[in-house]
Parts: sequence; structure tokens; C-alpha cells
Amino acid sequence: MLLLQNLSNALILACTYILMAAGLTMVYGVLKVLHIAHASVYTVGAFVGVLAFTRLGNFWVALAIAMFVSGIFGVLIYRSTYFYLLNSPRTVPLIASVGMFVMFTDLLQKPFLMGAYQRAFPAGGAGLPAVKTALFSFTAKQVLILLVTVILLAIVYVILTRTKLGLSWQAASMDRDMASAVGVNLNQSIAANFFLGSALAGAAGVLVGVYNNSVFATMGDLPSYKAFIIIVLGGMGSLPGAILASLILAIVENFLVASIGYVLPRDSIAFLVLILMLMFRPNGLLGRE
Amino acid sequence: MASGYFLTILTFTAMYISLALSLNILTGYAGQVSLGHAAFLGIGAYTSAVLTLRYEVPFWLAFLAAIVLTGLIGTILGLPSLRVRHDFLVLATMGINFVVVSVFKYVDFFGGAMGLVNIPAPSLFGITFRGGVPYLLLTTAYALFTLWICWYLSKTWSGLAFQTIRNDEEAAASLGVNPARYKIYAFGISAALAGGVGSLYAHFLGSVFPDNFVFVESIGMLSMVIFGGIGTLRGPIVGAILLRLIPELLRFIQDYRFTFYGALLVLMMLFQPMGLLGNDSWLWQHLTRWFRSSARSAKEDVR
Amino acid sequence: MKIKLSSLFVALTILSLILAGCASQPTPTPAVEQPAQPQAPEVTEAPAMTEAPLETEAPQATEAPAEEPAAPSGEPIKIGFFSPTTGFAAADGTSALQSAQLAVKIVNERGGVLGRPLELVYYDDAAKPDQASAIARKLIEQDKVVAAISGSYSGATRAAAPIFQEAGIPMLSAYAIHPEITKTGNMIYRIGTLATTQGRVGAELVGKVMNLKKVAILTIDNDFGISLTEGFKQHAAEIGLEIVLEEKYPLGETEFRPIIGKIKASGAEVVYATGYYNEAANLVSQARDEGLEIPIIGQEGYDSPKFIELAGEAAEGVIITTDLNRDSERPMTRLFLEQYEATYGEKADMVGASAFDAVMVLAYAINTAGSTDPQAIVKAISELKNFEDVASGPFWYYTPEREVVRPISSQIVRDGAFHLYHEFTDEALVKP
Amino acid sequence: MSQLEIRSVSHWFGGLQALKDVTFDTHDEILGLIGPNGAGKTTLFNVISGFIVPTSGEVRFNGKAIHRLRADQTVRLGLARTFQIVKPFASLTVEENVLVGLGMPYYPTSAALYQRYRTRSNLDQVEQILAKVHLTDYRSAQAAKLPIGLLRRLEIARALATHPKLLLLDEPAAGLVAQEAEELAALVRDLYAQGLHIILIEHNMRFAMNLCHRIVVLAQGEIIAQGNPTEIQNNEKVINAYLGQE
Amino acid sequence: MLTIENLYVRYGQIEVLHGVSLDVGESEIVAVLGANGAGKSTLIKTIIGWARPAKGECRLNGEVINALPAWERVKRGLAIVPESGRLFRELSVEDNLRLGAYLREEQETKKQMEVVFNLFPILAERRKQIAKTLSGGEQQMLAIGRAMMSNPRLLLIDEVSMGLMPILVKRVFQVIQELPQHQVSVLLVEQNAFEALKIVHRAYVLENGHIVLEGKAQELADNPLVKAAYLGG
Repeated sequence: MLLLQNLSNALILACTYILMAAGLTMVYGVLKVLHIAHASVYTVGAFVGVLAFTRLGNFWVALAIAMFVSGIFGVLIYRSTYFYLLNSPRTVPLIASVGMFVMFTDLLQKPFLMGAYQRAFPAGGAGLPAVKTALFSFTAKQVLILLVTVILLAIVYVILTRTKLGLSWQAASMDRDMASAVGVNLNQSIAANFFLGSALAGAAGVLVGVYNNSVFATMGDLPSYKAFIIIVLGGMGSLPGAILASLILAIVENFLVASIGYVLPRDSIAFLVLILMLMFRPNGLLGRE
Repeated sequence: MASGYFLTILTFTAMYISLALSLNILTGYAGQVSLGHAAFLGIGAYTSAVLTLRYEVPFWLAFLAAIVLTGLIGTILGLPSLRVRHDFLVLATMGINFVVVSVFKYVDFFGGAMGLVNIPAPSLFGITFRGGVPYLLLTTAYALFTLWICWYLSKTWSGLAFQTIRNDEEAAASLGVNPARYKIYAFGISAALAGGVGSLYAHFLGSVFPDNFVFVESIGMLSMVIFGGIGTLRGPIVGAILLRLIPELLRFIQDYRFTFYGALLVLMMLFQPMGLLGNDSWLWQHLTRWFRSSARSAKEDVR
Repeated sequence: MKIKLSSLFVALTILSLILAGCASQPTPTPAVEQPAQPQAPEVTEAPAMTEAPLETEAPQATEAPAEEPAAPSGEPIKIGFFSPTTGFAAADGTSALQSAQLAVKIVNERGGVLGRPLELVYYDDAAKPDQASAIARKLIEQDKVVAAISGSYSGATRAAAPIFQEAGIPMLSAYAIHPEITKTGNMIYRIGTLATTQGRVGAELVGKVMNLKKVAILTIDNDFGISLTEGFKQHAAEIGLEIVLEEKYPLGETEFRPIIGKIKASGAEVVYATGYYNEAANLVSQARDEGLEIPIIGQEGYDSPKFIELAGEAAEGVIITTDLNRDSERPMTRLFLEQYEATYGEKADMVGASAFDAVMVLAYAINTAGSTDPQAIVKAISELKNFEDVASGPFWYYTPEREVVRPISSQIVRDGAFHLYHEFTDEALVKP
Repeated sequence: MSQLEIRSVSHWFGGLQALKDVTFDTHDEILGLIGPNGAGKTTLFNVISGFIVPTSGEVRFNGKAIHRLRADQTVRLGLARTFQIVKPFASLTVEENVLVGLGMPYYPTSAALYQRYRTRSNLDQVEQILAKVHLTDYRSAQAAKLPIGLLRRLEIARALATHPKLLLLDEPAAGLVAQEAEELAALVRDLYAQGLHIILIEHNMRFAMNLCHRIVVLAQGEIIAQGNPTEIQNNEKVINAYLGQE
Repeated sequence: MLTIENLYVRYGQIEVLHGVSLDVGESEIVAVLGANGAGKSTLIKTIIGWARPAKGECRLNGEVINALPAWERVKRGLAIVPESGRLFRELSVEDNLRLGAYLREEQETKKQMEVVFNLFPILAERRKQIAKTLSGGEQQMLAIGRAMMSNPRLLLIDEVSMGLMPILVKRVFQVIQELPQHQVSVLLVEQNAFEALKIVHRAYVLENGHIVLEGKAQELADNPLVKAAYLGG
């Protein structure tokens, strides 16, 4: 029973990883840039979400606004920097990304934006019911997270596989030149990719904000590298891989803590797993050749 | 003018010059981009702190031990670089940083989260090097030593081998360079030099905590190398000086200094991706042109 | 290449020589000779100093002062302050800074110190030791502060302390609790209660006040948490508590569910959980979500309105030990809590109260000493008795180890606010 | 005795067989290795020079099995190669590029950490090698700034510096104008005259046919013909492989 | 239809094409022949827009397209079957085809897919299969099919016969031969000269970045210079 409860908690934890990593892996797939500033998008999403929620009182509207704004924010990041750095050595966009992350985190902390303090995000379960069975239970918040994650993943899945736009991203992630030679307008396609990936990060920010009932300027510190561990574990650019890696990581983390406690901080555990895997399977769990 | 404050800033700048130069061996010369250099700083700091505190080893011995031990650990931690490249190496080194820091944090021998405190100040001929001019001289001497090592290294076969690996590993191998061996050398030397800084760092502050060596510090070091001009000797020095001083100079807008710092990095990458004084940078080309033309006119004057 | 390099060598060497030359002139060593350790205050001695502040500062702050104090004039007296207002610790750093600024404002409204205005010179240290050590020297040498306050974490405070000690400038650590800080020397005092002491009080609370026996301990893995747990366990052994589970967790943890499962299985009757309000808020909400209904005992790390805001209903019934009694009718406590909210639109927290008190203690000490002489200031602090002009007071006295002795209160969250639960006044218990 | 013996070498990339049971020897000669795109020529070079361990088969050099050695080890035995797409060390000067080949095979020890490379005798040797390939005027030029023709010669110079007994040239004439190609051919003949054995992959048939003593033709991973240039030019199989069925 | 005038292309330091001029008319099949490394692929890459000319002009129906990105050229009726196919290897046959018709309406896509399936019935059988699991010949057919999906006016084909079994080469060339009936012009780059000369109308022979020979297919088939271009001598 405890086992099942741990498992269901791990599932929710995994959901909060999945959305973040899904957005990042999409972006990485097409651009092959270590987009650390993705974590800034996540924070901006959470911040916009909490603002919208306190003004409007409706979680779903707040979520939509947050996703939209973070999507636009992501596109701006792309068009203002990465767009010009696509053919540079890889350290160049990486350092630019670090620069943006430092800049945005610092800016967000200023009183006219988020301020230094944590803000509550008291959306609760957004009116959803808690689920309680004999074996496991989900709180309303957990139901909300599960539901939103599943819905968003379903939408992403449909976009990726059923629309031309999604097809164009997949094509561009495999062979950017060839994609353009079947008529894909790379500028638009990549921008749209950034929009969706960033919107997912925004949604992740909102959900984590609600789950922990707190939103703060440095909340992106952890996801900035956690998401990378996940997408590497999953094989850079692979969405199913990212989902699988999120699940595995969340379960490993939860069960290690539940069984032997914190042998190491969970991030170090994740990194150890990552280093070991890189040594033996350099292309990730579901990576392409 | 030479206040203790200014001396402190300069002391740290000297330390960071050494750090940037040592990272430059790995990233600039050998082309192995690392986001985990703070780990080596930490290993050096902890080695020296543990030896002087727990075993009452004299500072100078501990300092040497820090260099040697960090170098050895660096060679071991460099092993992933043999399997892993590019973005994956960046992430692996980032991971090494995390794991090293959590070892400091979770192993009681290293003082855990309480850190190690009351680290004695070094002394020589009865002079105690606690801060001030003596310590600045010490760190400056070490920076010069690092510079000399980097310079000398660039004249040796290893230095040449590092550059070939960065340029083209296959071509290097085809000419007899064993890339694995030289990557490990690069990791070892780079780590050893950073370990020495770690020792100086620990004895300057008098205390070390795991949080002093987190991943963000590594970002700072890599930024210095790239900002100044990767793969050159002047670049990391200038990068370390500027990026150490800029936040300090921006104290008047202290709450915004990291906004500027971040923006500066972005702009730099957009407009001068080879760094301020990299070989292809605008500034460097103008400087060398100016030097050359003034040298020429000087010659003509002589005539 | 060779030429360029050697010129660099030369330039660097010359630079360091110049600096060496300059610095060898006036090194800022204190003019006063190092005194012997301050004498332990003898309680029997007539506390003359309790009168001193009453003369210069209006004690009934909330009421209109009978007599307007003369506006301070002349050269301001500078005290240094550093705290992390950027980076991950910005929330605490900002709170500390704002509270210190509030205290300075209050002191100046009441006539300042020695008839001169008090000025706070502050820098952001981003909670980094290297920055703090530079700032310490800047404060001492450029800003020429007469005393300083650390509103920062242990690492940074610890790095700054020896510098102030060496320069002979008093430094007060507001809320950094690393035990080693005050051991640096006779110039370094602490405002917050030593964590081990607070841990001891926590054990007393559990065993003697609540009469519970089986405890699960959760330790946040930093100096704060470890010291607290150490104190708790020591006293727990003395009074016969049974520790059924002990776990550590890292700073910033948000996922406590696996641990909560273990606590439930352990048969604990109460949880003693160290940590800060953000971890605590997650801990208690998740505990209640997971159906763990036993009491949760926290300490001053929880002592922030943010805790109640973030934890919401789950915060109800949580009991903490803290120096700040929010139900206290003491004028300075009321003044601080009310003015802070009025000025900054946020409710004050414990970190802020500590920084506030640090300024108040310094102002008092300077006034009592009648000069800005560092030795006189620390002497005044060391001799302070039953000092009332602090928010988290009264400060009974300082031990020779420069740790404060005062009553410690325990607060319970009821109806979305902290209220007094029990006050510990047993000197043996609350003395570090 | 044949210098290089290639015995039943096969190699698979995933499901694709790049080399099928390739067997041939080299003697005192300039040997041409030709074949259409994707025939497996470069794969074979990679096998010989130690970049690829073949799936099966054996390569011997002067009697010593080398197919399990790494590239940097085969160099030491006297095997040097160039690349189809030139791989200069762009940030180094021409001189330094050659110095790499001169010294690196002989520094598998930690002496590399303290011994300087720029010694009088080393520079003299470089001077000689550069003279051989007519690059003396460019010794201090950065490799990144050289045109392709010079880069080809630089690659050969680097390879020569390793004191090879056998030189593998991967499309040395690609991208060269006629004049340059002729100069290159002269150089290769010259090297042969000085006692070097040479294998070259070439697409420029005029170049290969004029230069090589013997030619081995690969198609789809298999040897389809070998013989002297005239034989090859008139070989049915070769014509088919190149021009298609008539 | 397509006119190329005095085209110079360089890759970094290497100039690959030195002043190439050629043209392709309406419903015409033109081959560019030549040995490896002659610059054929570079020519194709420049026409589709993956490489930029240093000098010279590319005109499509009179419009200069030198600076257009590839997708703009596709809009104007170009399509490419690149060397070794460059399929979207992780995607299904159907998705590859759908991408080929990226700029077409859904309705047209369906119709065109039927056309392609008619040409290559095997692709219809494998429609759900992932591209990388196809055999070499099937992959080539899919590459051609994908290019056909955009209903191009001019098809660029780079080394389609490479690595194919002779029987498949015949089949593929047969398909190409029929294209002009659908008002599609073809520019074919081919190493397999004799096979190519059987189906094209005109051909150019490229050697070391220069056009050394041009003419009608039959004329060239008998010209010994063609053989020389490949085998030297």
C-alpha cells in the first residue's frame, strides 16, 4: 500500500518533470542548443500564472494566459539570440543562454516584478475532486497536475503526429536542410516550436507553483539542470524518451528517499545516473543512433 | 587607495585569473568544454583545509598536496570525457560538479553542511599571511605561476597535442596523438592548478562550505574564459579581471549588477563570440593593427 | 609572443609592488589595545545601563512621546550592513535589510545616537563568502563604519567575522547561527538564539509541555538544521524522549511525501522538523495531504507570515519555538510588527526581527558607551541587562561567549496567525 | 615480402556491409584504390590506419597484425595518411602542423609534458619537409588561411613528418586545378623515388591512371578488378561500375 | 525553365564550380554527368538553395533565385531527390510523403499520394513502416516519391542510381522517363552515364568544376570523351 502510494506520488512528481523536459527536448531536437534559459521561461510562466490567477480568480484562464505569455517569451528569446547563433560553436549559444538565465532571474527578483519573496499560488485543485481508493489516493492538486499533464501531452502528441507543423518539427530535427527543401519555412516552424515548447515550460511553472503553493524568482534554478538530465537520459530530442526518463527518475528518487533516505541530494543522484549512463549508453535511453 | 577592500578584490581577482587560466587549458587548448571547474576549486580547498585542520599539516605542504591530489582526482573525473563529447560532456562535467559538492555536504569527514572553519592562515618566516598585501602577493605569485605553466605548456609537445585535439581529433590521431592520453593530461593539469587556487581560497577565507563550490561558480569561470577570448593567454586574464571587477564596479546599481552581467554575456556572444580579446575579435584586431602601425612608424622614425 | 608575455609579467609585478607600497602606509589597526575578554556580567551589579537607553530613547514607542527628542544633527554615525538581496537568499536578505532600515529610521526619530543621526551603509553579498569578505573590508576601510551587522547566512558571516575581529570593529550576527561565528573573538556578538539552545527548548516543548514521547526528527542539511537537531537530541536524551526516526533532507527540497510515508510507519507521536518556511510549508501541507495528523514542531526558520500564507490551512496547529513573541504587548515588539507592515506592505518575519534588534542593540551600545570607540561599544553590549528595546526581547544579558540570553517563546498557528503557546523562562534552559 | 597484407577484411555499419571480404597486398609501388562513390575505399583506409576495427579479417603491416591498433599506434609503425576532406589544425601555423607529425608519434610518454617542440633540430627537419612539398614560404602562415591546394600539400607534409614507410593518400587531387594536380603527381613520384610506398584513393582518373603502377578497384565493398592502369581502363566490370551497362 | 549562368561556388577555401552555365527547358530531362568530385552535387545543392553561389546567376522561369531560401524555391516549383535520399528516417513512409507535399492542401496531398503509390506500389504496402527500416531500393523510391508529392515543375535528382541493384536502376529510370508527360522537367546528376544517357534528352559533362562537353544524348553516348571524363586516359 505504501508502495503504491509512493508510486502514485512519484507519478505526480514525474508529471512536473515531464512538461518541463518535453518543452526542452522539443527545442533541443530542432535547434541543438543547450537552452538553459528554458528555466527562465518556466519561472515567467509561474509568475504570469499567479498574477493572472490573483486578478481573475480562474485557474484555467490563468493557465492559458501563462502558457501564451511564456510561449511569446520563448519566441522572443529565440529570435533575439539563438536565431543569430545557430552556426556558431556550441559554447556560444550556451553562454548566451546562461547570460539570459542570470539576467532574467535577477530581473524577476526585482520589486516591480516578482520581488524577493515567495508568492502563494492558492489555486488548490482548481475545483477538481480528490481521488481516494483503498490502495492509493490523489489529492485534488495531484489530480489537477495529472489531468493537465495528460491533456497537454495529448495535445502535443496530436500536434507532433497529426499536423503538418508537428511533422515539420520532426523533419527539422532529423535534417534541417532537407526539411527546408520540402518547403518547410524553417523560420516560422522553429518559432512555432519554441512557442509550444515554451508554453509547456510555462504550464510546468504554473503547475509546480500550484503544487507547492509557491512561486519565486529563483524557482527555475532546479529545473534549469534537472530538465537537462532528463532529456539526456531520454536521448536528446526524443519526447517518449523524456517521458520515460521523467518517470524513471521520479520513481528512483522517491524510492531511494523512502527506503534508505538521502544518501545524496536527489539532484546528485540524478547526475550520477546521468554520468553512468553517458559512459555506457552515450545516446540516451531512447536516443537515435 | 590600497585599502584592504581593494586588496581583497585584487586577491580574489588573482585567484580567478588562475582559475580562468587553468580552465582555459582544458577548454581553450584541449577543447573540452567544462561546466564543472568549481569542483576542482572545491577539492583543492577541502584537501588543504582537512590537512591543516585535522592533521595539522603545515600550510605549504597542504598547498602542494592540494595541487597534487586535485590533479589526481581531476584525471579520474576526466574519464567521462573519453566517452562523451560536445553537449554531453558539458552536462557530464556539470554533473561532476554536483556530485563533488554533495560529497562535501554529505560526508561528515568534510564537516558536512557545517563546513570546515578556523582554517589557519599560512605563515612563512614568522609572517602570517592573513589577508592584506602578503596574501595578494601570494595569490599574484600563484597567478604568475599558472600563467607560466600555461605559457610553458603551450611550448611543449603536450600543449601542441591539446591544440590538435581541439582542432580535429581524427587528424591528431592520424599523426600519432593519443587523444585519450592528452585529454586526461588536460583534465589533470587543469584540475591541479585549480586545486592550488582552492587551497589559497580556503586559507584566505578561513572557512569552506560546500555551497562555495556550486555549479553557478563554474558558469562564472567558463564565462571568464569565453568572455576574454578562449584559447589565448590574454583572454582568460582579461576575462577574469573584467568579470570579477564589473559586478564590483557596478555596486552603485548593486541590485541590478547581475542583470547587467547577464546582458553583457548575451551581447558579447551575439557580437563578439570569440571574446573580447580572442584572435578574431574586433578589439584585438584593431589593437594589433595599431601596435603594428605604431611599431612601423617608430621604425621609420629611427630611420 | 615572448615580448608580450614578459611585459605582462612586468606589469603584474609592478602593479602588486605599487599596491604593496601603498598598503604598507596606514594599515587600519585599531588604535586601542586589545583588552582582556569582557568580564562576565554580574547580575548583582546595579544595571546602570538600563537607564541609559531610557534617557535617549523614548521607551513608550507606541504612545506619543511626551517630549519630542531633539532631531539628530551633525556627522552621521555609520554602521555597516550586508545581506543577500540578490540570488537564492534574496528573500531573507531583503527582509533583513528592510528591518534594519526601519530600525535606523526609528532610532533617528528618537534623536539618533549621541545626538547624531545613524546611517546604515549596506551591500549585497549574494550570500557568498568571497563577496562578504570584500564587503567587510570595504565597510571598515572605505566607509569607516563604527560597527557592523551581518544580515547574511553563516558562510558569508563566518568569512566576514575574522576581518571585523582583526580590525577591532564590532560585528553583530543577526540570524546566522553557525556556532563558530561568535568564537571568532571578542568583537563578534550574536542576536539570534544559538540553534543548539533552540533545539534544546524544542525537546523541552515536546517532552515537558506537550508530554509526548516518540519523536521523528527531520533535519535540513545545513548548519542551522544540524545545530538544532544536535541541541534537540542532547536534551531529548536527558528528558527521556524516544527518537523513532531521523532523516536529513537538502535545502530547497519540495517533495516530502516519501519521508512522510516513513514517518507514518515509524509510530511517531510528534515530528520535530527543522527547516525554513518554504520547505516547512511544503512539508506540512504534504503531511496533512497524506493524512499525517500528528503535531509538527518547528522553530524560528518557520517564523514568517509566508509560512502561513504558503501552507494555508495545513499550517494550523503547527507549533514553533522562536525568539519573537507576536502576542507580546512589549512596545518594541508591537512597534516593529506594525511599522514593518505599514512601511513595506508585508508582514515581518524572524529574520527581520533579528536584523532590527541588531540595530537597536548597536544604537543602545553606542549611546551607553558615549562614544564610537569599538572597545567601549562591545563593553556596553557585554554589560547590557534586561534590555527591552528589541522586538524579540527582552535581552537579559550576554554570556561571556557573546551569546544572548532571553526568554524563548513557543508559538502556535491558529486562525492563520502565530500566537503564544508557551514561554520558556527557565534560565538554565534558555542559556546557551 | 609484401609490406601491407589485407586478408578477408569485412566491415559492417549496422545493417550495411561496407567491405566484403577484401584481400590484397601492396608491394614496392604506387597503388591506386578507385571505385564509385560508396564503394568502401575510405572505410578501407580507416581500417588500415586504425580508425575502424574491422568486423572480421586481418591487416598486417611488415608482418605485424595492426587491425586492432589505434590510429596513433599505427603511425608509430610507419603508416601515415591524409584525409579526403582536409583536416588541417586550423589554429596552428604550417610549421606547427608539421611539427605535430614530427614529434607526436614519439611522445607517448609524459616527457611530452615538459619537452619543448620548437627546437633547432626539429625546426630544421620541418624546414626540409616543407621544402620537399614546396611550402617553405608559408611556414609561419596560419593553416586556416591557406587555399586548398596548399592544404593538400600541408597534409602530405604532416604525414611525411611522421617518417612513414607507407603513405595513404585519400583523394589528394580533389579540389585541385590541373596545374596543382600535376605538381602533386610529381611530388608523389618523387616520394616514391625516395623509397616510400604509397596507396592513393582517387576520383580524378587522369591523375590516378598516370601515376599509379597498379590499381585496385572497389565497388560496393568488393574488389572487382586489379591490374595496371591500361588493364583497368579496358576492364568490362570497371566500365560497368563507373559508366553503367552499355 | 531553369537557367544557370556562369556559376561559381566555393566551400570555404575550395572553389568547386568555376563558371558553370546550363539550362533546362520545359518538360525536358537533362543530365549532368561526370566522375566523383567533379562538382555535380554542388551544382544541385546550389540550385535547391543549400549552397550559395559566389558569382553567377540561377534563374527559375526568369526570376533570379540566388538569395531565396530553399522553401521559397520549393514554392516556385522545385523539388529535390538528394544524394542518398536523406529521408526523414524516424518517420513513416506516409509521413515522409506528407512532408513532401508540405505546401499543398490536404485534398491535393491525398490525390498526389495515390499518384505516387501508383508509381511505386511497394510504398503503398509499406505506408506505415518507418523509413529507416526500408531496403535501399525502397528508400530511393520513397525519396523520389517524396519529391513528386509537391507536384514540382522541375525535379532535381542527385545520384539516384547509387547503391541500387541494376534492376531497380532500370525501374527508377523508367519512372523518371515518364515524368515529362506530367509536365515535369528533370535535372539529373548521374555517375551511371550510359544508363542515364538512355533516358535523357540532353546532357552536360562536368569535369573538375567545368562543363567540358554538352549535347544531345545520342551524340554523347558515342563520344569517347565521356569515357575519358570518367576513367581518364
